[in-house]
Amino acid sequence: MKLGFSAEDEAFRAEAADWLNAQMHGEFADLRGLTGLTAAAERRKEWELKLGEDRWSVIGWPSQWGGRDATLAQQVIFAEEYARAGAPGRIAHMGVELAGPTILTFGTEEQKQRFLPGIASGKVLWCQGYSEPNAGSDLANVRTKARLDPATDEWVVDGQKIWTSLAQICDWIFVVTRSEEGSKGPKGLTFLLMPLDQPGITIRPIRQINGEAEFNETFFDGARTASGNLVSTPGNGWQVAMGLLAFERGVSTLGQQMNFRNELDAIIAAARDNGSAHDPLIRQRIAKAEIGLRLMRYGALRMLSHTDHARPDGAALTYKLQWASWRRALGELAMDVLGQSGEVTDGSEYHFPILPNLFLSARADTIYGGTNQIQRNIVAERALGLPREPRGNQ
Amino acid sequence: MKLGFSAEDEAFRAEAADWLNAQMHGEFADLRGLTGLTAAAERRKEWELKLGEDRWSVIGWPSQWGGRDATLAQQVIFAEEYARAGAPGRIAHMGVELAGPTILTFGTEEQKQRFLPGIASGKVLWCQGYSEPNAGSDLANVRTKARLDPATDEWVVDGQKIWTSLAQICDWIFVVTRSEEGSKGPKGLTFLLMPLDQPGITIRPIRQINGEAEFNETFFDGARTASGNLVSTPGNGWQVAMGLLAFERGVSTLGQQMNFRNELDAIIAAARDNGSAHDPLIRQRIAKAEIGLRLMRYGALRMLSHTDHARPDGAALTYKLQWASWRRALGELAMDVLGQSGEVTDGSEYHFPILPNLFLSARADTIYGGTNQIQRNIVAERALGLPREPRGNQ
Amino acid sequence: MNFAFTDEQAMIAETAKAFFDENATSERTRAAMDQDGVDRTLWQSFCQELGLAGIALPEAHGGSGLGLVEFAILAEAAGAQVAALPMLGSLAMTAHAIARGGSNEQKAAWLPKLATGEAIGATGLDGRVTATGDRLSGTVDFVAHGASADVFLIGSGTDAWLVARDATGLTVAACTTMDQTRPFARLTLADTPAQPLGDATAALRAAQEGGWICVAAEALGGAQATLDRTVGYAQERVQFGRQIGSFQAYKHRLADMMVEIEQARSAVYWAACAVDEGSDEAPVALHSAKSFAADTYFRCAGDMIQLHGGIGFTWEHDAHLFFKRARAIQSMLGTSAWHREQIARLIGLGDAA
Amino acid sequence: MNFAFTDEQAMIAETAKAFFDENATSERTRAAMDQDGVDRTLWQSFCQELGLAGIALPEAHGGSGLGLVEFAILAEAAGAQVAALPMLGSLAMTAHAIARGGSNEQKAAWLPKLATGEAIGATGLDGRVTATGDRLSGTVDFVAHGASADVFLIGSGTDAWLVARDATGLTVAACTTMDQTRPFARLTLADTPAQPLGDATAALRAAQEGGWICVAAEALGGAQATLDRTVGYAQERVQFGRQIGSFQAYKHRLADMMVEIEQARSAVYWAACAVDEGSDEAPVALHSAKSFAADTYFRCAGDMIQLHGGIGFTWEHDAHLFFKRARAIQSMLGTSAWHREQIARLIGLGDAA
Repeated sequence: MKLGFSAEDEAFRAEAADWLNAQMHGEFADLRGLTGLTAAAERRKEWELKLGEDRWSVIGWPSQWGGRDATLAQQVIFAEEYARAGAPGRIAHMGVELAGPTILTFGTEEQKQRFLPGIASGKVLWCQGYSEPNAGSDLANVRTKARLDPATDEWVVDGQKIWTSLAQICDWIFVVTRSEEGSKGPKGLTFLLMPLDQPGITIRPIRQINGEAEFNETFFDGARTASGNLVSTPGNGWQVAMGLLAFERGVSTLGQQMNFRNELDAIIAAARDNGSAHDPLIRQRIAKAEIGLRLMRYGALRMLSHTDHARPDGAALTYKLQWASWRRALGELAMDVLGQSGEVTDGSEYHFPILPNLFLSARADTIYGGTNQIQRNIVAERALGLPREPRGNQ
Repeated sequence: MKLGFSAEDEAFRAEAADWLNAQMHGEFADLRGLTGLTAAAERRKEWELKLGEDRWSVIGWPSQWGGRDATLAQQVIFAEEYARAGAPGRIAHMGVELAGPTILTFGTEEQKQRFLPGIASGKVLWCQGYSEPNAGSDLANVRTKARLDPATDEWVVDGQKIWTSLAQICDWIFVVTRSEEGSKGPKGLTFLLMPLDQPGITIRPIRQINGEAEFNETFFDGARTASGNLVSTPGNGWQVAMGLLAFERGVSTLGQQMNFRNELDAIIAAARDNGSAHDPLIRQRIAKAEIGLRLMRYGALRMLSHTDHARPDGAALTYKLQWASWRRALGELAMDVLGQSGEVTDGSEYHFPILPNLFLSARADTIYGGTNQIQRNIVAERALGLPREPRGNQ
Repeated sequence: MNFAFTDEQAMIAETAKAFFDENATSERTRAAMDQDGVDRTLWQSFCQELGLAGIALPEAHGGSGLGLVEFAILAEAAGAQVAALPMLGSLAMTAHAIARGGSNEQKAAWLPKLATGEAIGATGLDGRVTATGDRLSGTVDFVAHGASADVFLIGSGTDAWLVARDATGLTVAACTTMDQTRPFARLTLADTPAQPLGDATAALRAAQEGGWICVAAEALGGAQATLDRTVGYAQERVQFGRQIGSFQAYKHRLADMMVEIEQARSAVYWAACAVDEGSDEAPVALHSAKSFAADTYFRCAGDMIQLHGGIGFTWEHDAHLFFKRARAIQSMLGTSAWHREQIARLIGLGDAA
Repeated sequence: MNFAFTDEQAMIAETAKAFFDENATSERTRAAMDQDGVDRTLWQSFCQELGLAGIALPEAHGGSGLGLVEFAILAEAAGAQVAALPMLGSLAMTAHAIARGGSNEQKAAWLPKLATGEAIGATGLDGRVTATGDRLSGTVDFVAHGASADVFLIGSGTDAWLVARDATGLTVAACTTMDQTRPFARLTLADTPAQPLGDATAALRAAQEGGWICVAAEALGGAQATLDRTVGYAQERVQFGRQIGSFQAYKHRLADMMVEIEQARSAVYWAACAVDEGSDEAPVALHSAKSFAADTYFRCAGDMIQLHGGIGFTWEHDAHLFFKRARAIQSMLGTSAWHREQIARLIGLGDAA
């Protein structure tokens, strides 16, 4: 057990920090400190290309595919320095952290050659098609249908996905579909890669309670993808999706935490500014938030230090609950620190700055990607071995 | 809607207060301020006789049965003055508040004449036989068996009850038994009145985490009671038991609240003594406790102001959850006010003063009489109309 | 002693509930949110057709002469629909303050107009203003529905004034506000003529009492609505092949909401009754009602979002209207922590360290 | 950077767990509770047969020269059984303080004895004592296992002394204590001879660090044990015709316990590691670990009682042993609120108002 970094690691840190700072004070200075994922889409695409060009986009991947074979410590360091430099949230996240690793694990050699370079270079952006209006948190209840059209050797997809984050600016989507008619639950699902820019796909943004529209509904109406864009085998989509969930618990969590760090720092700054930093009740809550954030970091490091983190132990299953509840409480703390000032914003647009936006947007955290209720079922059943929740009609 | 009391009510208050104060500064001064229910049993029996003698024991009952036909306002006033005078918790509670009203409602004329005078006079003490080791909070799962012995025209009871509060000093017990072999759930239950002092009944005290033994296990091994001590009809015990639950939500709740008032006052006094009253965190928690206690009072008054409180509206179903959770939090507050001093006690006996004892004993509040989990089911199903919890094997 | 509605009170409750349920629809509220947060047609109907706006105002000035219990009944019903109305600023605070602390001229000038909805009042009690003679300079922030008002009650320390919308030197800037059903405005006063209230102390106390009762009652109504709507959803929505209301964790959360709401109900009517009866308990009751009801509403509105899943955090669904109103109520007119601190003093804990 | 046990650490954990599971039985603990709260046979086995008591003490004085991570592993395993042992007072505080701040004579005199269990140490850091030369007068309260100790580390302000049990003028009064596995004693000193520690600052810091890590690790072990035992019960116990562990509300509560416990685990080993590595983060880590682990333990032990139903609040069941230990850990060596207040200062919030 060792928390410190080696001299070699610190040298890597210096290299990463130098490069990041040069960008954030040079060509990409306009993106420094940007929060949220919807602003300045075109410039952010350029930033992704730059990351790819200088080989900082997928450092944990094999060098063969544009990565640096970075060690865990190096990945931790890069995430820290990335945030410290004020670099913006990555719109390539779904490709870099989810689609890419999935293709690396489950894809054919052909698929790797076809898709990985686009992801590593920042040229092709991906989004995720999991949730459906009547499936909610319940992936096994997917109804979007896929059938292979023998005439064209293409998969044809009909149905609807929801909460497809950033679909409006992405190029490809990975979708879980039901390919066996009459199948139920996790059986009969198929994992497909599909180009978004086609007549069969319509994207409609969903406005959220904070006034922003990061999420979308995505409609599939005879949408098509070549048969070679099937990952694994037909009917094996559940296994692929579960494997992918494990990647979500990877180093990207540390990047997410650095955004949390920025939010908490903004609260601390506001509390010092308006004097509420001296209020004993506020101090307790800020201290709790600080403790929670540090424990998230060390929890992630524990998770990552166990070599086979793709097959997580029980502790890893608690992480979603932990951060989502933490951030929701952080949003309430932010508003209590700001007082009524947090409820008004400049200008006539319904668009709030970082802290009130945190307050509003955090209400989604405990819902998307599996509600807190679903997460508790998962922890209880998979980590603690308690009886499964009975399904109704199955 | 009116909260104030009439001049007539205030005259009643003066009468009650005068009598109570005379007792608590005279003949029964040794009982003043006594907490818990297990100490000084013999003297408390004398106090119950005195209450009966001067017709203050069952003031809400009809005058025919030793009561005063007291109005709701008068009953509220008496409960307040009783506590204000420092009169001790009533060991006759189960008879006065539960067995008596049950007999008044469901009993035959003969049963009324046989049992009510003993209760009203304080001569006969009652306890309750509901819970069983494998039934827990689940009254419908009662297994204690009763069968009518035609030879002696007596009911013969075999089985075991648990959490029979004060059984060690009581004379009679009311028990819910299963009289139809093979019956399940709420069907086939029978409500019996039984004398405790007989060879077929054995009482074993249960020591609780606070070191005291208010509760007991009560074993029935061929225990007998005359057939005339059946309440209602064989198989109708569930209905009687449910009616009795409603009496638990009567004026006696106000008496209970006056004990809570004493506990909270002791916390406030301790906080002032040791200076923690100035700690902003402690102040918030004491204020919350104060609010909670006042809201309990006004909640009880709302409940009682609706004439048919034996058939409570949904709000009444929330009361158990409310007070039990409140008192558990109060116990934690008490300890935080006392600091480490609360963890030590004088003498070599494991017996703690009012506040640490509150802390320990309150852990039972959220369990006995239906755990918080059961109470939430009840509120959700009966008050909010949500689907019932499925039973396993029924 | 009888802590239940009288027949008359029950009738008012029924009338108000029917009125707001029918008229204060989501559609109309959203239309008002895109404007200044006042559904003027609704306000006119409420004041004139229903004639309930003056319920707690003196009969001599166009009111019905009833009390805060009856006013709370109205605010509860309006709150249940998150109605976009100036009930807080115009009636609960400004009119109530004038009725209790205004001169006869001030009462005659404003109360009938406020009761009929001919004029709208707004209140700001945390003004940072200085008075030179009868002229005020300074700013007043977070004035609810300020941009819609014709007259302002301005409090600063122990002083109180009335300022007309068209007074010289007064600038009213509407703010984009999280709760769009009750947007704030910032007032800037530059040597602006102002009328001191006849009895500033009585006026300010009345404004506080009225304000606290109003938002506490709104919170009660709103919280109950979040519960009712979520119970409805729980019975309709099927997931994992079951009504979601059959999942125990879901049920228990709804039960917990009800436990809180029933306490909030006791708190609101205890406080209103205590003020109406001039009880010694009134201060503790008011602080209890404001803090407890506000916290209950916020918790319930948050639970409503959570228990609706994905749809709950969309703009399209009404959950956010409740949620934002709840948040606004929590932070206005004293935070919950502040109210509890007042209770700590009142029950003899002395000063905070 | 690798936040996982080394093979050696994993082996220590396995050994310790096996030892305490087998030997620190409920029966033996209860026997000790009726005495002075020390299972002396267990302590002898732990110190001598197992030879692990000196794990974090210097090799020169009979220890193994390892660090707080290894010590935390032992405390976690002992805590999981609520073992009645003087691990806190004797090893984590007294021995650790002497090792870091004692003179060479003090080290030589006491460390080997403490490591072998030949002597038991106890610590009181909140002494209200005055020193006249090398003699102390005053009282020290809440000295854990004080009535069983042979030597006392007494702190008062920035000063620290060692006092032998047989020193003149020293009275040790055992207190009936809620947590009978670690009863307190009150020391009264009347012109009692005392040895100042060589480096009092280092000694006091070491006693605090050792104490915080020890009780935080105990809390972690205890909390995990309450979860494990309740999961076991949930799978066995049938009510309403179902395993109670199949009720969603029950499951979710257990899941919430696990969420807290996994954070407590990170906190404890982060803090132990940070101290061992001399990291700048050590102070924040220590305050985090003590407050978070103590609160987690208390919550989990309370949940254990609740989730066991009626049996959970009987003396006969072990739930109260965990519950009382958890409460004692919460209130000793700084409350959770105090530790969080320290963090507030450390992260730049300035002073409290």
